[in-house]
Amino acid sequence: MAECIECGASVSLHDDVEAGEIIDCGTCGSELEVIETDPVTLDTAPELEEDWGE
Amino acid sequence: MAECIECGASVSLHDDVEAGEIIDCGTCGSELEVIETDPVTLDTAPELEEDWGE
Amino acid sequence: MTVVVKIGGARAVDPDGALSDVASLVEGGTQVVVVHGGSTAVDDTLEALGESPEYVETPSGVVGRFTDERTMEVFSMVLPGQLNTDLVVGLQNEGVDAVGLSGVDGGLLTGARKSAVRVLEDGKKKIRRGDHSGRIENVNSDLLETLLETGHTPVVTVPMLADDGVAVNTDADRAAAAVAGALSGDLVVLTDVPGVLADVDDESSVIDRVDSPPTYETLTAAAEGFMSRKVMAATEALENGATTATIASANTERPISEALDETN
Amino acid sequence: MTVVVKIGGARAVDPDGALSDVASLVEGGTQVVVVHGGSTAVDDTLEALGESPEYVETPSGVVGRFTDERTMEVFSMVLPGQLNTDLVVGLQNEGVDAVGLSGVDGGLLTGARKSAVRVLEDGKKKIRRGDHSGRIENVNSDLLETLLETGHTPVVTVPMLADDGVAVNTDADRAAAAVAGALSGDLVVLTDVPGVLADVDDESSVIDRVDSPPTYETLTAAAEGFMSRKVMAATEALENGATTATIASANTERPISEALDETN
Ligand SMILES: [Zn+2]
Ligand SMILES: [Zn+2]
Repeated sequence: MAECIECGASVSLHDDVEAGEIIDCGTCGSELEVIETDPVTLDTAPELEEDWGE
Repeated sequence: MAECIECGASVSLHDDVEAGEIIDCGTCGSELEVIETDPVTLDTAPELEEDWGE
Repeated sequence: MTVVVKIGGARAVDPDGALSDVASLVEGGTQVVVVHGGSTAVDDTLEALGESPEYVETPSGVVGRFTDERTMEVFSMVLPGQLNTDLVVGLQNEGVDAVGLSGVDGGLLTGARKSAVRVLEDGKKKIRRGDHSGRIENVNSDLLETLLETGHTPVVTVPMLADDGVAVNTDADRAAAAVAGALSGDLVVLTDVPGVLADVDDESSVIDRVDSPPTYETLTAAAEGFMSRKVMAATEALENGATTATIASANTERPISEALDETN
Repeated sequence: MTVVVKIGGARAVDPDGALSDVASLVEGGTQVVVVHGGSTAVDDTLEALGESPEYVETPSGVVGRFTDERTMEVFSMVLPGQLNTDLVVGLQNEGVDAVGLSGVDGGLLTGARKSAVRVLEDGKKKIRRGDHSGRIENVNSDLLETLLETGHTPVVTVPMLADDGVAVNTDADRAAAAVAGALSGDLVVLTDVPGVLADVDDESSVIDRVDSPPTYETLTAAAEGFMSRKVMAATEALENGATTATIASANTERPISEALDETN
């Protein structure tokens, strides 16, 4: 379990959560990025444009 | 055996002569390049400057 | 008249027709800028080095290359190194005074770095960081104009120079579009199909001309896969100031001249 | 004042000191042309590709690289590709508007192709054909001057363009010498030793200045191995019109400025 940094609600995590993974908060719907896994630290997932190269 | 293209003398060759090899004519001293080996064809060996790269 | 021609980077998809056509255009007084890519050659060299190109899928299903630091290094080897040198030599042999440039030279192609991308891996949405790619926001047209005015033909390729001072990958079609826009030129994107096909199975169904919103709708609906990126590049070129934009087959004798004749 | 600086191509032998020194010289109004090589990086990449650099010995005992077609391709990858891009980015980050060029760009460095060399193999004298090397006979100084006059700093590397229309390898020290001669500039060849040592085991025995035939005799007698090529390049530069020629250590804080201060 971790805490949504947007609304403060508890966010449930599966066991094999990885750094970089994006989790949706079940309460407020925010997209949260897993910054670290031990312990799990969440931050708001950045909106990203796609800019592929050649 | 092959014929020197400079002086016409016979030039003796060892058995494992290779294309590109330079043979000195024992009679006139010319440098001869082995162009082909079967049959052996000789031509005057070019003078070459050395220009090494990087 | 300034023409910006996007060609493939590898000689195989860039027949000599294009190079001799550039030569006759330059001979006739047209200013030409050549832009090339060559990502398949990058993959070949990565493979020869015992490494693998990495492609990732975004949550929306788009597949793109992930360019890590080593891949970026190989990019510089293959595009400004091998392919650009080869094209410049090819043009010099056609009598064209070509000068090769990458987007870092003279800050030719600059813009924002995009180091993070959203990807879908094993069904999970993730953020991948360390991508070396960017979006061109500025073209140093002064450098191109200086070279054009002194009788040279710039041969431009990626990488671009990102705002964090790092050389990064960017799409060569869009690089050509940015250059065409900055020079108010005519963009000709050469490809290995005759153009955008209304029916992808019918090579005779080329959409010849788009000059109204409904025909543009038809065009964007018809363009699939890699071709949709070319249509997007052509659109960007026109939005940024290019006079015309044409997508045409490279496999004709005078591919650029023919495309320009049909456009004008 | 125009300064032509020869630096190593790899960052390891080209510390940031040289790049920031270029920046302060340019800032102060000096026109600078950077020339770089990087053959050890070529060998590294050949090895990474599972190939081997080939060195041959001449009948007179000189050892040199034999550059076949594939090696030439890797040369273009590493020198105008990887190393030149890296140096241009490094200079851009120092505020220098660098533009990378190889000898094929705009026919910058042209001359005779030498495709055959005499070698000694297993005690036999042979002629090896297919070497990709050449001797610079002409420098397109117009292109360099155009770039310098518009505020750019050219970063030049090999290959050169041979008279048979092929990109070929040539010694980067001599390329720098040719450029310095063509621009009537001051040549500074940076290396990883303090200069030419009268006694190779004594780093304090640097020959500071050569201004007479006897001191030149001392210099050429003292220069061994790779250093003799650098002395030959310096000599060529002066014969071809360079104002001064200095061989100096790269491993100081302001290696170019210090070399110029001591020269003038
Ligand atoms: Zn929440
Ligand atoms: Zn004889």
